[in-house]
Amino acid sequence: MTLVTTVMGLLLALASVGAAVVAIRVRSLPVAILAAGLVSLLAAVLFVLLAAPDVAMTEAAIGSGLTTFLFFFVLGRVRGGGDHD
Amino acid sequence: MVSAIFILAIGLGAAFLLGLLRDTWRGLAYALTLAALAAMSWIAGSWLVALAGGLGPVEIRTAGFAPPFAIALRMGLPEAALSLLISLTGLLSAVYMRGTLMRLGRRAMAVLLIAVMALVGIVLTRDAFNLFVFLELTVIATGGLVLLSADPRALGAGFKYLVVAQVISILLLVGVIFAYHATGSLNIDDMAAANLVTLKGGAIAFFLMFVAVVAELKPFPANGWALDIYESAHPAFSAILSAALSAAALIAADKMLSIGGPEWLPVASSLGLVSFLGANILALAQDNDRRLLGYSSIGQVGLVLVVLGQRDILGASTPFIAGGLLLAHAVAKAGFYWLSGLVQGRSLMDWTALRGHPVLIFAFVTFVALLLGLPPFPGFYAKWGLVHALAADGRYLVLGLILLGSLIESGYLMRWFGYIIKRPQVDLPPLPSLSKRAVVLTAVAAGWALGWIWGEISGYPNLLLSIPLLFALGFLFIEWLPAWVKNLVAIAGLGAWFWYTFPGYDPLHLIYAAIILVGGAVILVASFDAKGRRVGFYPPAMLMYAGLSMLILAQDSFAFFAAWEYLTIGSYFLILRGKKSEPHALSYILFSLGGAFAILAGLALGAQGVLPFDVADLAKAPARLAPWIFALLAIGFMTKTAAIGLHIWLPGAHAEAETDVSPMVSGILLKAGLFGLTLLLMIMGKQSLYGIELTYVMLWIGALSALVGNLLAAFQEDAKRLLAYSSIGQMGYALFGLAMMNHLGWLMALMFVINHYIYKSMLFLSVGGVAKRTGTRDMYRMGGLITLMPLSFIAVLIGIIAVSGVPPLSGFGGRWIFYNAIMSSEYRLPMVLIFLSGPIAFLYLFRLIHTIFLGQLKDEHRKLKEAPLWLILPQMLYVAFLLGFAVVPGLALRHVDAYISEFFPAHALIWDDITITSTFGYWSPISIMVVVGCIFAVLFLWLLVLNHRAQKVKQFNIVYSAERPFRPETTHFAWNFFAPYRKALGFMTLPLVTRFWQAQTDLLHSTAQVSRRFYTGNGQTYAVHMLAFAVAVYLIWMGS
Amino acid sequence: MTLVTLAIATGFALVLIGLLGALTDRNILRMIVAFTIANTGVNLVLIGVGMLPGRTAPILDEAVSVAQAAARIVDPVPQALVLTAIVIGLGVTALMLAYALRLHQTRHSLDIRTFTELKW
Amino acid sequence: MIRTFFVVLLLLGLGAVFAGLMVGYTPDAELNATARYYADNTAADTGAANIVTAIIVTYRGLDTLGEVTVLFLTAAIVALVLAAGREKDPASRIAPPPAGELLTTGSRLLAPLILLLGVYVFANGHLTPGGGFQGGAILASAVLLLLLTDPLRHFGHRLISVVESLSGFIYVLIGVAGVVLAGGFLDNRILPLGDFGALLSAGAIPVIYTLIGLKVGAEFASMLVSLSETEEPR
Repeated sequence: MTLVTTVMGLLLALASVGAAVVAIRVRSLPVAILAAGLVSLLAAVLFVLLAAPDVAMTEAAIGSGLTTFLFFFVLGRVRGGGDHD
Repeated sequence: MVSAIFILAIGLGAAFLLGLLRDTWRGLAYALTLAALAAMSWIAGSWLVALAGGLGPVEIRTAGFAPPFAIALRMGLPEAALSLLISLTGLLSAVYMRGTLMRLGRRAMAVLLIAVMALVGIVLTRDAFNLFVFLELTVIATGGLVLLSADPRALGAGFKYLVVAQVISILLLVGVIFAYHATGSLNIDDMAAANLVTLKGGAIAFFLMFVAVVAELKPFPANGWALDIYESAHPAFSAILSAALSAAALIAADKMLSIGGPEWLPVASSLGLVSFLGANILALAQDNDRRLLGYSSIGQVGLVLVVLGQRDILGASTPFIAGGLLLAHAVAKAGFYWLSGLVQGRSLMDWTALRGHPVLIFAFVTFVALLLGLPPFPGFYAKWGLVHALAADGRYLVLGLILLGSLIESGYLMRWFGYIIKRPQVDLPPLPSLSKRAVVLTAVAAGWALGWIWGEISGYPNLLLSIPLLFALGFLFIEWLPAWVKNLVAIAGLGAWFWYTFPGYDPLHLIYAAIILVGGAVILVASFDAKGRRVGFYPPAMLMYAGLSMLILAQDSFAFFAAWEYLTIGSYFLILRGKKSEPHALSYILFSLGGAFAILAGLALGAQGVLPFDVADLAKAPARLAPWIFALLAIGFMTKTAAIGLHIWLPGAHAEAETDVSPMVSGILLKAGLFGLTLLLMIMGKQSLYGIELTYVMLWIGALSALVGNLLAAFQEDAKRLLAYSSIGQMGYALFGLAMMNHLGWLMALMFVINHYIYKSMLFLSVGGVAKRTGTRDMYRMGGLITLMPLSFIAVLIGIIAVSGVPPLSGFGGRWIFYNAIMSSEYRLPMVLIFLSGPIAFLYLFRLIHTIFLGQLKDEHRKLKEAPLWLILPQMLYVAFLLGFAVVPGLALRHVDAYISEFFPAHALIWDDITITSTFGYWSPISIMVVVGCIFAVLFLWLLVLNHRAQKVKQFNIVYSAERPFRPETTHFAWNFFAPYRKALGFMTLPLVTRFWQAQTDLLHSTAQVSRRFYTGNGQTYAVHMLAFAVAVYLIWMGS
Repeated sequence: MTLVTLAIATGFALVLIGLLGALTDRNILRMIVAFTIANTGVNLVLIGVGMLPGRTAPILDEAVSVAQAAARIVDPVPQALVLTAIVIGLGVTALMLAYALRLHQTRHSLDIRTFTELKW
Repeated sequence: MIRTFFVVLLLLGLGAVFAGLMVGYTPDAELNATARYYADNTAADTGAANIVTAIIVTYRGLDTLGEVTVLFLTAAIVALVLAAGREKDPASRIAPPPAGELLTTGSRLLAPLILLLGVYVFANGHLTPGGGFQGGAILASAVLLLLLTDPLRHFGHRLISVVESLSGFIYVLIGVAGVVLAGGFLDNRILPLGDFGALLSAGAIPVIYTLIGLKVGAEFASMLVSLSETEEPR
C-alpha cells in the first residue's frame, strides 16, 4: 500500500512537473493553458493521495476546470490581436 | 459599546446589500455607502474614545472559540486609532469621489466598501492566515479601485500591481504554513510566544512572512508598481492608498515584528532607512505631482518602519512616536491627494493655480508642515522623541540618516511651495467643487486637531496653546481686514507681550526682548505704508515674532527648539514674499532646517534621554560628548547668523525681501542666532575637540566672516545686497566678540546686537524707500537724490556713521569696547583680520552716500518725492535713538556689563556717571560729541569757502567719445567702483562656498535622475525587483 | 523519500517553474498561466506540510470515530487554508484575465512591455 | 537573455530559501495542539463530521467570509473592467455560429441535473467531502454549459446579482446572529446541533454552506457571463 502510493505519487509529481515545464515552454497558448490545467488536475490526484479529498474536489473543479474555461473565454476574445508569438 | 466586529460586518453587509439594489438607484446606493462608512467610522471612533479613556485592549473572538482554534481580533488603542483613520479616509474619499462613484454605479461602491473593510480587517486581526486573506482582499480591491481613474494608463498600473501581488502572496502563504508547522498555531501572539524564529525552520518561515508584509509597504527600491498607481489612480483612491493602506500595512509589519523579536528589529530599521532616503532622493527628480507624493509616501512609511525597528530603545513611547509620524503622514498625504484632484494639471507648476486661493494655500502649508514634522504638529513631537532616544543610545548613524532624509524631503516640498507662490500662474483655475474642498478642509482640521492631541499627550505644555502662537494664528482669521487694522493689532500685540513679560527678563534677555518686541513694533510702523489687505503677510510675520519671543523665554530644550522652528518657518514665508526671492527663500529654509537639525541633534545629545531637559543643564553634559554638542549647536546657530561657509542664503534672502521685511529679517531675525550663541557660550564655555579649542575656531570664523562679508559688500552694485553682505560682516564681528570669551568681548558683542538692529533696520528702510521711489536697487542707476530725499539722506548718513564706528555715534562706542577687548585677549592673528575689515567697511558705506545721494541726478528721477511717510517715521525714530544712545550708552550697557561680570569678572568697565573707563583708557561720549562737532563745523566751513570755485558738471559730460558702450551701466562713474581693489582682493570673493553647496545639490539631483531609470515601467521587471528584494534581504540576513 | 517530502518538493518545483515563466515570458496571458501553476505549487506545499504519513482524511465517519480521530486523521487546518487559497487564487486569476482583456482592447497587444507609459 | 539569466539566478536564490525550509522540515508524528483540538472537539462543538468543513465554516469562518468576499469583489470588478470596454448596443455584437442540435438538447437536459448535483454537494458539505465552493463551481458549470450552447442567451443579471447579494447579506446576518445569540461572530450554535451525521445537523453549517454555494455559483456565473458578453475583437 505505502509503496504503491509512493510510486504513484512519484509518477504524479514527475508528470505534473513535466506538464508545468510544457506549459511555460510550449509556443502555442491553448496548449499552455491545457498543460496548466493538467498540472492542476494531477495536483488534485496528489491531494487525494495526501488524504485531502475536499481540497482535491476544489482543485479539480476550480483550479483545473473553471480556471481553464476562463482562460479559453479570454483567449477567444483576444485571438489574433497582436500576440507576439 | 458595539463590538468591533461590526465594523467588518457593516462594511460587508452593506457591500452585499448594494447588489440587491437596481443598477439605476444610484443615489440610494451612494447614500447606503456613505451611511455604512459613517457607521464604521463611528464604531471605530467610539472605541478610540473608550480606549483612550483607560479601557484595556479587548480581544474579540469569532465563532465563539478561543484562539488559536478560531480567529481572534484585537481592539487596542493603536488598532482603534488606525481603524478610525481608515474608515474616515474611506468616508471622505467616498464623498470626494461622488461623481465617479455615481457614474460607475453600485459595484464600484461595493468595491470601495470592501477595500475599507479589508483594511480595518488587517488592522484588527491577530491571525496570520486571516491577515493573508485581508491582504488579498485589499490587493483585489485595489485592482478594482485603480479603475476609478479617468486616466487610461491606470489599467496598466493596476495590472503591474496584480503581477507583483502574486509574487508577494506566494511568499506569504509559504511562510505562513511553515510558521504554522513550527508553532502549531496560526495565531500571531502564539507564534510570538513560541519564539518562532528560534524553532527549527521557523526562522526562514518568519523571513518569508516578514518580507511579504514589508513588500506591502512598497519599500524602496521594490516599488515601481506602487508609484505607477499613485500617479494614475483617482486622487481620492491614492489618498486611501497612501493614508489607509500604508497604515494597515505598517500595523501588519508591526505584528510581524512582534513575532520576529529583537533579532529582526535592525533589519526593519535598515529597510526603513533605505526606503526613507532612497524615496526622498528620487522624489527630488519628479515633476509629476502625484508621483512625487507617492515617493514621499514611501519615504514616510519607511521612516515609520525605522521607528518600529527602534522599539528596543523607544519602549513604551513607540506608539506615540510611530503614531505621530504615521497619522501626520496619513492626514497630510490624503489631504495632498485630495487637493491634487482640485488642480487640473499634473505638473508641479500647475499648482500655481492655487495662488489667489488663500484657503487652499493654507491647506497646502498645513500638509507640508505635517509631513515635515514642524511644530505644532504630531510629527514634531515624534521626531523630537525619536531623535532623543537615538542620541541617548548612541545610534548616531540612524540619527544622521533620518535627519538627512528629512532635509531632502523638506527640499522638494519647500521648492514646490516656492513654485506655487512665485512661478508664472497657469491658466487652469482649481476646480470649484464645494464638496471636494470641504474634504480637503476636513483634512486640514484633522491635522490641527492631531497637533492639539499630540500636544496634550506629549507631557510638554501644549505647543498649540502658547499665547504668542495663538496670537499669530489669530491673524489667519482676520485676514479679511485692511492691512492697517491688522498692523495696529500686531503692534499692540508686540507691545502688550513686552509689557506682560517685562518683569521676567534679566538684563541680557531684556536686550533681546527689547529688540524683538519693541524693535519689531518700530519696524512694523513702516508696514503702515502697505495698501490693501496684504494677505499672507501678518500670519507669517507674527509667527516669526512669536517664535522669537518664545525663544528668549524658553527654559527647557523642547520649548527652545519649537520656538526656533517657528521663527524659521515664519521668516521663510516672509522672505518668500519678495519679488524674485524664490531660490533665495529655498536656500534659506534649507540652511535653516539643516541648522535646526544640527541644533536638535546637539540638544538630544546633551539631554541623554532625560526629558524635559533644561537648556542650562548643557553645562553638565558628559565630557566625552560636550565638544560635539557644542559644535553641533554652534553650527546650528551660525547658520542663522550666516557665518562664512553657511552664509550663501543671506544676500539674496535679505535683498529680495520686501521693504519692511528686510529690516525684520536682518535687524531682528539674525539676533536669534546670536542669542543662541550667547546662551551656548554662557552655558558650555570653552570646549576643545581633538586638541583644538572650538571657541578659537569660532574666533577665526568670525574674523573671516567680517573680512569676506565686508569685501563682498564693497563689490555690490545692488544697494540692498550691499547691506545684506554687510550683515554677514557685522555678524562676524559679533561672533568674534562672543568667541573671545572675555568681558569686553561680550560687552562689545551685545553692543553690536543693539547697534546692528538700529542701523541695519534704518538703512534697509531708507534704501528700501529710495528703491521704492526709483524703481531700482542698482546704485549706478541712482544719483543726486540728496535734494529730493533729504530725510532719507540724513538717515543713511547717520546710519553709515554709526556702522563705520567713527565718532561720535554709538558705533564708535562699539569699536572702542572692541579695541579694548582685543587688547585684553591673546589672539593676535584673527585680530589682524578684524582690523583689516574695518577700513573695508568704509569702502562700501561710502558708496551708499556717494552713489545714491551725490553726483548727477538721473533724468527720470527729476520728479521723485521723498520716501513715504511711514517709511521715514521709523527712520527718524532710529536717528533720535542713535543720537541718544551715543550720548548715554550707559543707559543700557551698564546693566549688561554688570550682568556679564557674573560670568567674566575680569576687565569690567568702570561706569562713572557718563564716562566709561577701562584698563586701557576712558570714553567720555559728551566730550567726543563736542570734539567731533567742532571738527565737523570747521570742515564744513572750509568746504563752503572752497565751494564757490567748484566746477558744475554737466549732464552729458561723459568721458567716452565715438564709442557706444557695450552695456549702458559701464558709462556710469560709480559702476564697478572698486575695480582696482577687485584686482588685489578679488580672490577672496570667489564664490567657493556657493560652488561647494551647488556641487552637493547637483550630486543629489543627478543621483536622483540616474536612479529613477531603474523604474522601467515594465510590470514584469517590477516583479523581478520584488523577488530580488526578497532574495537580497535573505542574503543580508544570512550574512549577519 | 516519503510522500510528504515528495509533495512539498513538487510544490516548490512548481512554484519555481511558475515564477520562471511569469518573470520571463512577455505575453500577459502566459504570465497569468504561469502564475496559476505557481499557485498550484503553493497549494501542494501547504497540503504536504499538513500531511501526517499513514493517516486518513479528516472526516469522522464509520471508519474514524471521534475517539480515534486524534490518532488517525491528518492535520485538517492546512486543508482548510488551501480551500481558501484556491478560491482566492481563482479570484486573482479572473481579475488578471479581465485586465488582460481590457489591456488588449485598448492597445491591441499582450506584450507586457507595451504598457510602460508610466515610469520613472 | 541577461534578464532570463538574472531571473534564473534569483529563482536559484529563492530555491535556496525553499531548500532551507525543506531541510528544516520533519513531518509531525502527532497532531499539534490546534489540530488535536479539532480532532477531539469538532463533533461536540459543531456537530459536523467533516472537520475541514467545520473549520472552514465555523472555526475560521471569518476567513471564509473573506474568501466569499474575494469572489464577490472579483465578480464586481470583472464586470466593472469589462463594462468599460463594452459597446452599449448588444445587437451590434457579431453572432457566432449556432451550436449543434445535439449539444443544445444535451445541455438543456444536463443543466438541471448538474444544478442538482451542485446543490447536493454543498448541502452535504458538513458530512462528506465537498461543500459550498465545490458545489458553487458545479452550479457555475451548468451556466457555462448553457453559455457554450447559446452564447447570446440573455442571462438574468438581475437574478444572478440578487442571488449573489442576498446570500452574502444573509451570511453576514447569520454571522451577526452569532454575536447576539451565541459566542461570537459566525458561531454556528445559533441553531441546534442536531444528530451527529444527519443532513439537518451541525447547527448553521449547512445553512451557511448552502448560502456559500449559491453565492459562489452566482459569482462564478456572473464572471463567466461578464466575460462572454465582452465584444469580439474588431
